[in-house]
Order: sequence, then C-alpha cells, then structure tokens
Amino acid sequence: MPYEVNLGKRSATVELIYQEGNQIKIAVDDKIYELDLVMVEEGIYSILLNNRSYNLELIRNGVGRKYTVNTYLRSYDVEIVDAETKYLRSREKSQFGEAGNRIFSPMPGKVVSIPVKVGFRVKPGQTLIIVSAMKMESEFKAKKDGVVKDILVKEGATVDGNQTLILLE
Amino acid sequence: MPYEVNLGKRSATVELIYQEGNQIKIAVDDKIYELDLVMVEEGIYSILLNNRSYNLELIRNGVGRKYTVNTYLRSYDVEIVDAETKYLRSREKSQFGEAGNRIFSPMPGKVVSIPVKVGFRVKPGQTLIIVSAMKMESEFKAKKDGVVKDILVKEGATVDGNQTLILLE
Amino acid sequence: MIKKVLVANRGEIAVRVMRSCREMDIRSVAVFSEADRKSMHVRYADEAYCIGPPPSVESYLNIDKIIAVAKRAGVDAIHPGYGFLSENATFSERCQNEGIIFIGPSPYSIATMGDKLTARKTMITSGIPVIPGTSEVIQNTQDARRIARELGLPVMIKASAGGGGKGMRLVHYEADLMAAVRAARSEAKAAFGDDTIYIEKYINNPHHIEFQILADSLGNAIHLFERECSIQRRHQKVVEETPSPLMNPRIREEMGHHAVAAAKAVNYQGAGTIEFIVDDDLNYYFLEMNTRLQVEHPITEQVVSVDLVKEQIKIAVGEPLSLKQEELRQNGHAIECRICAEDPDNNFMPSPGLILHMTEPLGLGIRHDGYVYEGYEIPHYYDPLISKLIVWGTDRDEAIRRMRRALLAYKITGIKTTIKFLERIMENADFKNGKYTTHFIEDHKNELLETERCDLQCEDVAIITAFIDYLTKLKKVSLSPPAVSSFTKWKDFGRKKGIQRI
Amino acid sequence: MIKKVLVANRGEIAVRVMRSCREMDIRSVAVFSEADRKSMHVRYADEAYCIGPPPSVESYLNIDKIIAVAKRAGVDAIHPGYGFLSENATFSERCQNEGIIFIGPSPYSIATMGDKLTARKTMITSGIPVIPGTSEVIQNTQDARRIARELGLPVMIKASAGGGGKGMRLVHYEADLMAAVRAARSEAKAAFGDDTIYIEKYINNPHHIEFQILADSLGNAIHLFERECSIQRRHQKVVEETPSPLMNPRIREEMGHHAVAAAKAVNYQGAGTIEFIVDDDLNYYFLEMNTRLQVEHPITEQVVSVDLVKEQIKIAVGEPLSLKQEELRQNGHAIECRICAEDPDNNFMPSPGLILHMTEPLGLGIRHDGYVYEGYEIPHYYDPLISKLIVWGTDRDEAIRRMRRALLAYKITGIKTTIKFLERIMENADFKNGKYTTHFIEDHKNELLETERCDLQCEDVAIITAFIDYLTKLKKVSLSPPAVSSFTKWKDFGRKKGIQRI
Repeated sequence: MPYEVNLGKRSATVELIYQEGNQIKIAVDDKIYELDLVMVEEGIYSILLNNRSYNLELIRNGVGRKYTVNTYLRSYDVEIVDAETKYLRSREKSQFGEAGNRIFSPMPGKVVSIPVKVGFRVKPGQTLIIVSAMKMESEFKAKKDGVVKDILVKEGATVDGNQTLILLE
Repeated sequence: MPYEVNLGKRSATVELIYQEGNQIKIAVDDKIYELDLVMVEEGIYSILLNNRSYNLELIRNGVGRKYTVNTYLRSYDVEIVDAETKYLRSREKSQFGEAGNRIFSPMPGKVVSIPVKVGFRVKPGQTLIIVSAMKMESEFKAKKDGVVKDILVKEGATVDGNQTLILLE
Repeated sequence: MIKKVLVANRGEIAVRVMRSCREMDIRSVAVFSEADRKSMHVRYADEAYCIGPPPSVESYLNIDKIIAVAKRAGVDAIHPGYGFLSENATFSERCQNEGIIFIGPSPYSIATMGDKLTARKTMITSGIPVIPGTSEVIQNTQDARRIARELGLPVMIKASAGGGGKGMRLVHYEADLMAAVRAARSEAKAAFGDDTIYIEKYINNPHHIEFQILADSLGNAIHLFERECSIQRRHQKVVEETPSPLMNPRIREEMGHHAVAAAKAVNYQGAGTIEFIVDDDLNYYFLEMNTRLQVEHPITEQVVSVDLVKEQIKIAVGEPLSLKQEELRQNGHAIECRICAEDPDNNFMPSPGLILHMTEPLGLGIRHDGYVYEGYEIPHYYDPLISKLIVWGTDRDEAIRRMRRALLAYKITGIKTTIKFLERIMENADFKNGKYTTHFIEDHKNELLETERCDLQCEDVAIITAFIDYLTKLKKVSLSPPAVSSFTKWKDFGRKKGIQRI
Repeated sequence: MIKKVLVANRGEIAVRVMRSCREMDIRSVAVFSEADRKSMHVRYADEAYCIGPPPSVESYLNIDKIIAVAKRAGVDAIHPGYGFLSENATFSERCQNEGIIFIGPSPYSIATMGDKLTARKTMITSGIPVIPGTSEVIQNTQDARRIARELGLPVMIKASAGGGGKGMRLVHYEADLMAAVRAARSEAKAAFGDDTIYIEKYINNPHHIEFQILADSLGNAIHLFERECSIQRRHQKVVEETPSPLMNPRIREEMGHHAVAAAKAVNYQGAGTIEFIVDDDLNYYFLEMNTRLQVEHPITEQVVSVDLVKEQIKIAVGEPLSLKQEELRQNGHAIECRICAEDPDNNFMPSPGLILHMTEPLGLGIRHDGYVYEGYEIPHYYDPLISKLIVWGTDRDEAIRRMRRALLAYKITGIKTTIKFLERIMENADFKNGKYTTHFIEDHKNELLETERCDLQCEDVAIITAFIDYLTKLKKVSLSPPAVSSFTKWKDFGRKKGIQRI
C-alpha cells in the first residue's frame, strides 16, 4: 500500500516493495531503492545504499507520526500521513481553530510577563508573552489579527515546551 | 511486607517504611536507612545517604528477580526472593535436577569439540565440552560424578551465553 | 594540605574541578539546587548537599547556605569555578573570615578589578596601555561632549560596574551622544544598581586577545601566553584558539609582560586573565581582568602542558609557583568550541530539554569537557553551555581539520545545539586564514546560518528511514498480544535495550 | 595524492585510521564481515562493503575479496591496521602487483623480519645486540645439548616462525631439554606448519622495551623513543607507558641508534617497532621487529606530538620525513590501558555480548580510542580488545593518578571487562615505583585479583537499590492497564527514554 510521506514541504509517495532482514527494496515517487538499513542504537540508523554509508538520527515527535530526521547536512521534518494523522489533524483544528491561534513556547521556561489580557484585540507582531529560559528572554508574538480568548498561565509560572499558553480567536 | 533479599551468600530482611519521590526510608535487617535514591539513566542509580554520593549500576539478569549490582569496589549478585522466585526455583530443579547437572558456557561462542557421548560416565574435573570465543578456548568440566544424559549441541555449532549444552544425571 | 574541597558551582566546570581534585586525592563536595539532583557534578562528587530551589539567587548565589554546607561537611577550601560567586568579593571575604581557603584572589583584587573605572586607573598608574578615554566618572553632559570631541568619534560609553555588554553604547554621531549617555546610565542602574559610566575611544576592527596569568602568594607571577577569543556572538565567546593567528613573538612578549604587571598591580594571587583589545596594527589596550578561571582555560592547558586547577589549588595553600616563565613554551595549536543548547536556525533560542542520544567524538587530539549524558534533562534555569570540545594539533591547520572531524562525529539529539553552526565556522575561508575580528559572526551571518540541502538521494534516504521506522512500530503494535507478561517484556527490554533489527 | 583508502581491518584501529584519513580529506572504505554490520567502522566510513562470513579466514584474512573491493571502490591505497593481514608479505606483494599502494613496508621487509631466525642473523650482521644463542637451525639433539651447555641454563627454545608465545619453551634443567625441544617442535609445526627452532639464553628479570621508528622511501629513518611494555599476561601486553621508568638518556640514545640501524638493515619503509629485551642492568637485546602500527602507538603520539597514521600515509606516497631526529623530544608521560571484554575473576574468560550502558571518562589528559557503543553487541569471533584508554600527564606520577581517576569513571555494563583489574595495577606499589619486569602480573596475581569487599553500609545500599528497582517495576506492572494504546506507550518511551523518578 503506498503512503504519503512529507519531508518539509515536499510530499512523496512511498511504497515498500520487499523487506528481508536489513535488506529493503522501496519506491519513493518514481525511484526504486535497494538498501541495507538497520537500527544500531535507539533512534540511530545505519544505511548502506550502493555501498555508501549513511548515518541518520530519528527523533519521534509528540503527537502523530512526525519525525525529525537529522542527516549529515541538515535536519528535516518528516511526517507519515496515515488515517490517524488525518484524524488528529482535524481534531487539532476543531480544538484550537486555525493554526496560529495557539501561542506556545518551543522550550520550557518561566513566564516573565504577559502584556495582554483576555479580550484584548491584538495585531500581527504584537508581543503576547515573554518567557525566560537559560538566562535569555524570548518574546512570542501574534502572527495575525485576533482577540485574546484565553490565557492559560500566570506570570512567574514555569511552563513546559509546547504547552499552550494563550489562545486567540 | 518484609522481603528476603540475598546478596551473595548473605540473606537480609528488607522492608520499605516510607517512600515519597526520591526520599526513601527502609529497614535492612536491624538497621534503618533514610536515603535519596534516583535512577539517572537506565539501570544507573544515584544515591545520597548522609550526603555521601553513591553510584550503582544494576543489571537485571535472565529469569526471576536477579540482579548484578556494581558498586564502587565490587560486583554483587542480588536476588529478591518472592513467590515467583520460589516457583521458578522449584521448576528449574524439576527440569534440570540438581544444580551442576546443566552444563553451559557463560559466554557465546563456537563449540570446538565434545569429548564425551550420551551414556558416558564422567568424573569431577573431566572435560565435557570446549567452546571457543574471541580467539580463546575454554573447557567446561563436570563438577561431580554423573552420566551424560543428553548432548544438545553439535561440534562447530554457534551457541549463546547461558544456553544449556549438555545435561548430566 | 587541602583534604576536602567544596565546589560552589554546577555543570561542566564543577565536574572539571572535581577531576583534578580526585587526581590530587582531595575529596570533593558538591552543592546542588533542586533542579540539579541528577546533574553530573552530584554523581561525580564524594558528597553532595542540596542548597535550595532552582533559581540561582536561592541556591548557587546564596552565600550563607554554601558556607553552612562548607562547615557541616568540614571542607578546607572552596573552589568557585566561573560565573556565580567566582568574582564576588564579599564571598571571598566571607570565606576568609570563616577560616575557609577561597581558591581564588583576595577580596581586594576582585573588588579593584571588578570596578572597571578603578581598574582602568590602576592600569594607567602601572604603565599598562588602556584604550584612550576618560579615567574619571562622567558627571554631566558637557563632560561627555568635550571628551567625545577630544577622542574623536566613534566612542564607546561603558558602565563602570559593567560586564557582558550591559550598559554599553557605541556612538557614531555627536547628535546621538546625549541619548546614548542616558540609555547607558539607566541600563547600568537597572542591571548593577550603579549608574557610573565612562567613555572610551572605539577601536576599529577589534581583536579580543587575553593572557592567562598565574601568581602565587609569594609575589611570583607568570603568564601562560595568549588566547584569541574574537569569535563572539553578542559579547559571548563562541570559539577560542591559541596561539592567536594575529600574534607575533615580539608583541606576545610585550603583552605578556604587561599582563604580569597588571596582575601585580592588584597583588593578584591565583589564576586570572587579562583581556586586551588589539587592533589590526597590533596596538593593544587593557580591557579588563577576569579574576577567576575562564571557560576557555583548557586551550592553554593543551599547548602549555599544565593543569590550571591544580595550580590554583597549590597557590591557595601557599606553595610557590613551580613553573618558570623562561621554561614555558607553546606546543602546537589548540581550539575550543562551545557547544550550547541553542537553536541557531531560530535566532539562537535556548533549547533546554531531555538528551535522547549522544555520541561523543574520541581519539587523538580530542579533549571533551562536558557534563550532560544520555537521559539527562538540561534544566532551563542555568546557562546553555553543555560542553566544550577542545582539540589539539601540531599546527593550526591540523587543529582546524581535527575540530571539523570531531564536530562531524558529535551527535546530540533531543535538543537543538550549536554544533552545525560551529562546523560552518571551521569551514569559513576567513576563519581558516586567521583573518577575523570580533565582528566575524555578524559579518558572516548569512553563510554561517545557511542550511545546506541534501541532494535528492539523501532526502529520499531520510524519507525511507522514517517510513521504515513507522512500519516497524506499527507491526510491533499489531503483533504484541495484550496479555503478555509485563515481566517478560521488561526482561526483553533489558536484554535488547531498544536494539532491533528491522 | 591518495584520495581514497580501504581500511582492511575492524574494531578500534579501523576507526582510528579513518579519523586521520578524514582529517586529511581522504575518503575511507570499510570492509566488514557478516558479524560486523553494526560495527562502528562501518558507520564511520564513507563507504562499506561486506566481504563474507564472520570467521576471519573467510573475510578479514581473505586477500582476494579485499582486493576485489579495493578495485570496485577505486581506492588508491590500503591500510592494514594491526593483526589480520598487516604482517602478511603476500598481501603486501599482491597490492604492489595490483597497483594499489600498501600503507606499510615492502614484502621483503615483512618476510625478513617475520622469520625470527633470519631476522636474528640480519641483526647480527648489522651489529645490533641479540640475545646470546644460536643463529643456526637446531638440527639434532646433540646440537641442542651442546648449545645449552655453552649458553648456560636456563635457556629458551623458540620457533623461527613463532609469535605470541607459541612454540616457546623455557628450560631450567638439562634433563628437561630433550622433551622441551620435541614439544616446541611439534607445537610450532601445528601452529605455523614449520618446525624450525633455535635456542637463546634466558634473560633474568626481563623488561620488554620497544622503539617506535619511522622510515621514508628515500632512506631517512628516525626513532620516536621507547615504549615500556613489560606489564603482560600470557605474552599479551596489558599496560604500556612512555618514557620507560627503567631508561636513562644514554641507553635511550644508544638503543634508538640501534633501532634505526635495525630498520635500515631491511630497507624498512613506514612505521615499525623494534622490540628489545632489557635486563635490570640495562643490557639490551633485539627481540623482534613488528612491521606495522602497534596497538600501543598512541602513547608515543601523546609524548612526541605526532599522528603516526598521517606519517604512514605521507611515507606511502613517497614524501620525505618531515620530522628531524634532533628536534624530537619526549614531553611528559603517557600510559595506555587495554580494556578487554574478559572476566578477570574467572581466569580472564572472554566476555562477548551486548553493551547495556557505557560512561566514558573525559577531560584533561584523557584520550580514548574505542569502537563500541551502547547497544552494540560485541561478537565472539574477534579479539577481546574493546578500547584503549590513554592518559597524558606532565610526569609519571600525574599520569598514574589521572589513569586511576579515568578508570574509576569508566563504566561498561552488560559484559565483564578488565577495568577493575587495571585499576589495581595502577594502585600497586611496585608499579607506582616503576619497579617491574615481564613477571609483574604473575608475581602479583593474588593482590591484582583480590576482590575488595564493600563495607556493610555499601552492601546495604546495593540491597536497597535492587529492592527498590524491583518494587518500582512491580508497581508499574500492576498499574499499567492492558488496553493502553501502544502508540502512547511508545511515545512515552521515546520521551522518557527509560528515565524515571522513583
């Protein structure tokens, strides 16, 4: 069964043709690859493709089938689009509305200040919350016009990475 | 509930009195310890006892509740004796008879030769099987008088560590 | 002799100090905040004491608590590392009063060098070149304008209590002067509680070159040559090397003499660093003195063959210096890269979190001073430095090549790090040619932040690997019967430890 | 120039060679047996080719297969590492014939030094001291008796094709002579297919000291001082150090001259080692030449500041030596400990298996040449060396203390290792005083194998930790609902990676 797999903005069609031990034959779009692929440590893969030795690190991310894949040169976001992914996407949307309505910090830290209140009208670029981590302060801003629907944390609170801090609508 | 815990040949009675997060109060025989105990990596524990910093490695071994515990100075075999342990012990005994009847190599390797056959009478110290690993040959010998009941491997075979190779009776 | 040392610090420097203690048969005592129970310095120490909540002011900066632990544990001495209390004259004095050896300079040395304007005046008195500028406090706006005109623009306005770029303003046009003075004053007041400012001429194409010094309690002082620290981002050093590609033997000797004189001018005792600003013509000016061990001290250790922490301890117990200036040589070349938990692709946003996996580079010429480990969660309370990768080579070219191969093999997943960014510095032509100033990172921002694309095949391999991982997990889920004994699963996990063939 | 090198080896030495290649911008090609798919050299190389089943004769010793890969991958040169084909004259010759550079000496040098009796005769001709004894084959028992009487007992009977202690017999009493000759002959025949033997005087209190040499294709040769390798178990080196605590400058210079002369006597080219037997009075005798890189080469690299693999490659392409004898110095002291997968408490039984967990020592003066990693399963087909821990210190005392602190911090679980055994060597008074011969381990067996007991408190902590681990697992099992989504569990696993608070 062919799957849709996204790498950054690219969408590829992938189908496994054959698998026996490490040996894999697989189609990515119109190309067919035969490779020797093995997980050597948790999340670390060694791949031999035409005798070239590749080392890839895979980080499985939060919800869904999302990966961060580190190659020799750079890091990619890869997502396997299956039924559950589609379901989660629709759920996420119904929960938070459009993308950009959920304000969060990618890293854990401490809330320094929240210069807005529930009901405030905000403009793109307006600072909504300031979070401090590792002796550095980061400002998180509105990406579009909106109204502050909910503020889920208090000043001085310690927050997790990816935790929803403020909801706009 | 007090448990029996064996360390080498020593048998101790252990009872957990209190546990909250890392903080533990526990009785070992007639001594009571209060310590701060936390697993920092898989199988690696950091313990603070009266502010002394201990680092212990725990290796969980095969069947039952057996551990190898590496302390600063030496390595110990520790076993928690619970109902399942007792059951497993009796099962092991019924399966292999007395200890010493099961001949095995602690490490994986290749069987070089088996100088006995089924039905042979053997004496203590008599070589039953020779296994080669890492360019070195190791001989495994009978510990007491007996008769070769079964030979479960062939010469030239690759064997796992702890795999039963020969049974005596 | 010292039998037990409390290390009033955390992170890589705490572990590094304890390593030298262990080699000297000195027992080490760790202090830790509640966020640091699993931190390596707690595991590495002989004893460990919790000193309070995660914020530094309630733990690592709390003098009373640290002194209380020192007394309870019965230590002979305290090593402050760098940062935290290392340049706090009150702490040095408190140790003195409590009869605990402070492994560092006297309160007088710290205080004199800590106030930039006092330090500046002391240097002038001792005949050490300082940047042209005021040696008096700027009292009013007339003063400021007059001095700026005398020096010629551009000028730099600096806070006397300053450090780390705070309370500093660069002024190119006279029209901006008054606003800059006001801004510097209010920033200094907010940051240090002291709005004293002064003015210096701005040095074009500045190089940041510092000299390591050692001074004993008997009045002997030596320097251990220079460190080139011009690769900076926002006044924070990123890469350091020694020898400096800019230096020549004559200037090195001259600057070394001045560095030793600067230390002697404040009766310095211990390890310290004299920072200079150097221009393209090798004119050099005293910038400030760091009255402690520097983050980048290992590169000096590599080329001069010395253990600076051991020297600090020996000086603290009153031993005379065993090293002689005339016997010291620089052997080969060393580079240090600071590996930070920051996301270079996202404006260097801090990236604390759980280390999922780590592979450290090994082999010839590699030194690694770190403190994190697989499964360690880097807390967000402290600074983002997670390790220092130090290489040694017979010459600068070999050192750069070695650093490149080491960075390439260095893998940390789970958090973002500056490893790739550092790799690009090693590949930069200006860096390779040794042609750089403190503006290097700003000037080369675009190239240094550029993300190369893999070729199509490499992208496809990334897709395939993620896809196969997904399929494997899926297969496992559907195969694993729900009633399987958890003990068996645990055993399998223990045995296979996440290792599986696909 | 060389652009691509095939490394005809595995384990730590393959990775070590590839590291230097990477620093020289040379691409590396790995070959691997079916047991080594996950081995680090496959992961570290730019390209990798499977060359057959696990047994070495079918893979790493198979000349045809290796040459075929070399041609397919289009390499310019082959580096043989140590062991396997490194001292195989046929392989060196085959490379020559195929137009591939062999990074090592000529077939002639290998063959001459490989036959011990021929080497012995060549050395005598060149004026290099050899152990008193025969330079002719022992033809009959009369010869043997006559020679033994001339030399005086004890004598050593050796196989000409020998190595690693095989075909060697020590004879103390004349009555045992004939039996020993027969036994040595039959053992040599079985091991090497050649029963040629000869007789040497036995040197009392022998020290094993070797000199590193480098010789280029233009006839220049230098030595890089000695390595002391007397800490041996069953003729296998366990600990090496440089400088030798036995040595003095005059003898060092003399032996160095002889080492260079020995290399020149066989028109040697590349890196090689001249092994000497030295007695307590510093009389020294040529023992044999190893015509390859030694396992213990890193200690020389540390004190002489050189990358021997790079030197090998430069010599192989015909470059003249860049190092000059008169400029070389020994800086500080280096020690190497060989970490093996063996169980010292169980007669050093091999201990292959899965590495569950590993913590490597880091910091100042530590070099680590290894190849295993967490989750790697050490195969039982190859030798038990898993890594080499090398320390450098300003003097011998510091180096020993540093090694001790490094061994203490070095943790490998899942398999048995020799780490604790090595620690006890570092703590032995005779070792610390530098008073030891090749009998050291045999003479100190009891102390070195003694297992200290923890005190009662430490034992209790072991009991408590295992018990709490057991309870935690038990609680987890009873709490975890069987219907929980496997995907969630996997996610949790990914996030927490086995880390949990209790």
